[in-house]
Amino acid sequence: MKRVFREFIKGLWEQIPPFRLVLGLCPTLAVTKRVEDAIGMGIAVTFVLTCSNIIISLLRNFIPKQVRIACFIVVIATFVTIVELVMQAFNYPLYLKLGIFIPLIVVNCILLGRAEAFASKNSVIYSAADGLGIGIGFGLSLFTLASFREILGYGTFFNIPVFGPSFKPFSFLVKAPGAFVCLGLMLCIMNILKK
Amino acid sequence: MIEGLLVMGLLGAVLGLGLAIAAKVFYVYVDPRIEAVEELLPGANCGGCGYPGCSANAKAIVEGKSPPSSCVAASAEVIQKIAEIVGAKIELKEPEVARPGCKYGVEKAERKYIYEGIKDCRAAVLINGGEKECPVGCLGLGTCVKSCPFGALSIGPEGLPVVDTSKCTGCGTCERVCPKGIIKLSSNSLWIIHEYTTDECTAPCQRACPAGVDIPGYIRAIREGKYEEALIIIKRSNPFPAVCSRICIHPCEYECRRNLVDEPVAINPLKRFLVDWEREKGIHVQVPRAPEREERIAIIGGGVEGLTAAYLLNRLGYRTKVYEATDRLGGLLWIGLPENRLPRDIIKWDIDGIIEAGVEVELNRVLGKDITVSSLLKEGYSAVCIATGGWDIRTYIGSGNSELPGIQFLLDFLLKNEEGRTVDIGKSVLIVEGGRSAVEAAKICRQKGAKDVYVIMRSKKEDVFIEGEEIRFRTVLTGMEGEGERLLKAEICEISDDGKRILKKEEISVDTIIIGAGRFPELVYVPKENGWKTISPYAGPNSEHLIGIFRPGEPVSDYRAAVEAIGAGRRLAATVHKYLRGIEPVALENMIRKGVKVLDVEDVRDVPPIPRQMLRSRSRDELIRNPYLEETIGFTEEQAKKEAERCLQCGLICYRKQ
Amino acid sequence: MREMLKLFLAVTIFSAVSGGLLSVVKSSTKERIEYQQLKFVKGPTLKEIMKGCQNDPIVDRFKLRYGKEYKTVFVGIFDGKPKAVALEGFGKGFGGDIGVMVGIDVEKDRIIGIGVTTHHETPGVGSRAKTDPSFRAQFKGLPIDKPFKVKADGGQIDAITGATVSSRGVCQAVNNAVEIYKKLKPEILKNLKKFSS
Amino acid sequence: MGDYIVLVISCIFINNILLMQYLGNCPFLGVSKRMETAVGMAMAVVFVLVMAGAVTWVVYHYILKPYELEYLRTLSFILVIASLVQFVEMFLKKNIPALYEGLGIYLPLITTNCAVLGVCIINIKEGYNFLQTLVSSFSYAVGFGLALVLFAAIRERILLARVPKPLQDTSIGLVTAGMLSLSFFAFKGMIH
Repeated sequence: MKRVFREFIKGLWEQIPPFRLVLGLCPTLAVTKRVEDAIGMGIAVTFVLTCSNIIISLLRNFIPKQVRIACFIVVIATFVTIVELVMQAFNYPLYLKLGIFIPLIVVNCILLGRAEAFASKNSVIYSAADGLGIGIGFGLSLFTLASFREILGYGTFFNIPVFGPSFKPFSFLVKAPGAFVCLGLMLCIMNILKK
Repeated sequence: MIEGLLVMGLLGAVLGLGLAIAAKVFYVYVDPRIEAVEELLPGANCGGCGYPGCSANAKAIVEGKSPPSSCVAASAEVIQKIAEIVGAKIELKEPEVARPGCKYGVEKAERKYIYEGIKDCRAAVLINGGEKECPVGCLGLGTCVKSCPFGALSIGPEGLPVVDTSKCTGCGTCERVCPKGIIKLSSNSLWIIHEYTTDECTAPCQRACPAGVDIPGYIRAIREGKYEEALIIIKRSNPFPAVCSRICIHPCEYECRRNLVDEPVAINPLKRFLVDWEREKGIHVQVPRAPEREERIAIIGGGVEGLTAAYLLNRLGYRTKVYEATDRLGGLLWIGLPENRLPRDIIKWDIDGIIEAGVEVELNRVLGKDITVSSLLKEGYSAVCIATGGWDIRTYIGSGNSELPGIQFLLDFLLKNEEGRTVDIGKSVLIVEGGRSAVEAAKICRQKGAKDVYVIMRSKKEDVFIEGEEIRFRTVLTGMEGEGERLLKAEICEISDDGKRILKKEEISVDTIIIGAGRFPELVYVPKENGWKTISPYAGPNSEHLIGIFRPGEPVSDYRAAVEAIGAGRRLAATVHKYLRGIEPVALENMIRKGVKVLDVEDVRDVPPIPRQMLRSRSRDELIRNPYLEETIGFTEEQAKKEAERCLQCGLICYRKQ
Repeated sequence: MREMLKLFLAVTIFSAVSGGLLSVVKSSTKERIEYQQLKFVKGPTLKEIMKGCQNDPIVDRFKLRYGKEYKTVFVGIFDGKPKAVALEGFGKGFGGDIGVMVGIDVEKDRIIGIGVTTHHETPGVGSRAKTDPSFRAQFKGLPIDKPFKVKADGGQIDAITGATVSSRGVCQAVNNAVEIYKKLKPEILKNLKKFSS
Repeated sequence: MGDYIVLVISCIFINNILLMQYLGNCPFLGVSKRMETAVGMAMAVVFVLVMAGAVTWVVYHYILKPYELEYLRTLSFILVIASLVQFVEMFLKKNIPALYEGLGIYLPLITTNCAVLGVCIINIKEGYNFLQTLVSSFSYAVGFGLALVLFAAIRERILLARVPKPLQDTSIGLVTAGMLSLSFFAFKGMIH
């Protein structure tokens, strides 16, 4: 039980992606313009990561080594498509906003990375804990970055204005270059905290 | 439902089948061991193994091109595992660490200009070689620090790289990246075989030392109170510190930069202090030995030179045995030096230290009588070193036969002829040097039935007043080959007028070589298929002539001073080591030798005079009572510290300013 | 060989099972997704066109076959009767197809309103076809017997300044929708009966 | 013809896959530390992306669309790409070992390069025909390579600079990528 907890908790700080585990940068850059999108992405990734970790862990002894990557990808892609369909059915505007980044969860290196490095070697419970932890950690990172970018870039938080009307947003932050710079600075802050 | 299942199933089937077939069609055999080895390697891709990255080395290891221990970063355990995979024997490696070769940071050194550019040595060096006046000065911009894959380097407060020896794996990345070649890998073995070059920072004293001792190094260690380290620094170049501390001619002190201010640093008395400290502790400090190697080496001659070569080869990891013709080791040390200058227990102390290190000895074994070169080679020695050095050949000759296969001494030959004793010279004879006597000898050889007689001389034709058809001028002997006790071939070379280049190389078959010198040169006999050949040690720093076995300047061995013999012994060891490790045993192009200009200073500034510490003399009464007592008493620790403090820790042009 | 078979089977089974699983998920969410898509893509435009209707036109819809494809017809109930239908037509704009939702009064065969659903027109110029209410308003109440044209082509519609091509595209799209309507009218009327309660 | 030129320019510069669409950033930061690896990766991406674009277009238009299985797009595409990459790897290893030596180690990385799947999906979403698909795939890949090589050059230069400790490595890399992305913004005005 203790180990389950440990596997879960490590994703929240010790190995929090994409800061400690520098993986999954594309969605981190792309969907952190608004907090809402970031949370949606976080939930989607957590769901896919947990499910795929569970399935891969269950099947880890049946997958031939040579085609394991293909099999992992199929499992991940299945869950991603499920997320895609469910999101279309229940939150269509979010689906439109996350756009191409939903199918691209498939190639988010975090998923394949965890499958390869963890789920294919550990039992179901640990893999689930790992997936959940890393997924939530990823979500938290997205949330933090998105809060920063949305508050300063749009002057809103969850689409609610937080500054007075005289506030001039730093629209640089919500453009592509801003995404890179923000993430770079976040990494820098994480490096300082690490010490 | 069915559609999705079918389409995806079909797609998967097609792709799976395609891949399965492709796997078969495009199958390329890859040795599974390569993957296994690569998995074990640390993956730092430091290049310390000499291959571009770990996977390349893994391939090389499996293919047997690279030993399992080639990875400098892998632990012994990993190397063991790799060796198991490839089924190779492990050759343990001596640890090497990076050693910065510059002592003064940019702030303290003379500067040509102030550099304010990209903070990288490789960039800085493009502007007239960097801001330092000294061409081999560290620029301190930390290119090596950034390149270190193991985080073992940092720039210290002096503005020079500092090595964390616990982290350094000796991969050599820093050495490769340094644009000035200042930081270098270092180990005791590398020190032993090292010769100073013009491309490194050396102090005037160490350049003057015939044994090449790192003098500023040991004085610094004394200053820091690290006496054991100081002794190791000395002993890796000179295993006779006790003897030298009494009788050394100390050329170093004449070169000391303090001469420009007051008096030279008491370098030799400082060495004496270390020896006194060692003797007081009663333990012989030893240079750490490199991992045991397979090769055994025989050294003929138990004098200073032979023992030095034996000791240093032993430290390089070889099993060495000294064959001595008399009943005691030490050779000329016992002769001609009064006991109050060189007490006998001092000689014994150094020799005991050498024996303690593991050098084996056989006394009363005379070359030519009890042993021969080929009998030793037959015993399985990988090299037989001739270090009979300082003894005059005639003091122990007596067998009537030549001691080395096919070699006769000119004087001995003439004498025997005079006395009417038979000398077997065979069909062809090569006479090396010997002036007019050589012409004489050639005549005798002809009379005795030799068909081919060659005379070779190093001198220019115009410089000598002898004539003779068979004389070849500007020609030297460079090697010999033979089988068993027989000499078969001699390699002679015609050299350029400056004596530095070989113009023509020639191999002639000879049965006998008659040499004009009176002593055996240092020579190394190594096995060759169906026989043996010789290797000649490279010329020492005092020799002006670089090519040939007999070199004027050090005609045979350096017996003028013990310290010269020590230097010759070290070069003998280095030659053997290099040969056995597949490195061509020649001196480096830029080796510092007589007449080579080295950057230096003509005056020193900001150095206040400090009086030199003097050795205390014993009272007259005491000396009269015991005539064997040394006249002086060594430094006290306090004196030694004070004297060491006087050392300017010179570099090429840097020195400690106040 | 066995190894190969194993690989082959693994990939095949994995993808087949995934495909099957996804089909199930798809079929169970199909209805909702279609509704959601219509609601968010066409919903706002439809509401605009069917202002004042008593039902939700997205719920009250039916599909009819038109040539090779199916056309969705949305129904607007006014005064308790299914008086209007809306369907989408396409025309060529400046940056690609322009989709226009066209509402038609089935009793009077007149346009009750139009709205642009999808377009790729230049922002601020051609895109005014979607955002400028006055442009759209020109269509309101016009009979459908005559094809719609911009004035430059001798028609009745004032083109948007600087965006003639976009305006033409909209007209073309409306004509397309009207054409479909005319062709399918009998079937539409048949279907509408279901909605008159 | 003009359309194709516009397509090429917009794919390489205006919608640069790395700097504007945020796709393929993991390899972007991973292999850009040295110029030679960057060039190798760029070549490998061009190679695979064009093939993947073509194959996925065929799969979509001739298998998925006729059976109304568009929702299987993600699954089938990634499966096709993964197999394709593996296939290419095996083919090169056997038939063109020289090329394999150069590109080999980058090929497995491409499976998880979101730029590849991303471009395939974009091609479908934009409704390109087969020729347009080829052109756009190639152009996107060239754009990827261009950004990667530019970035690698900058990073080699950064190695020589004194970067504050916490900013070192990936952190400064991202900030630099931001600047590079900013400079690519200038291309936005090229096409109306």
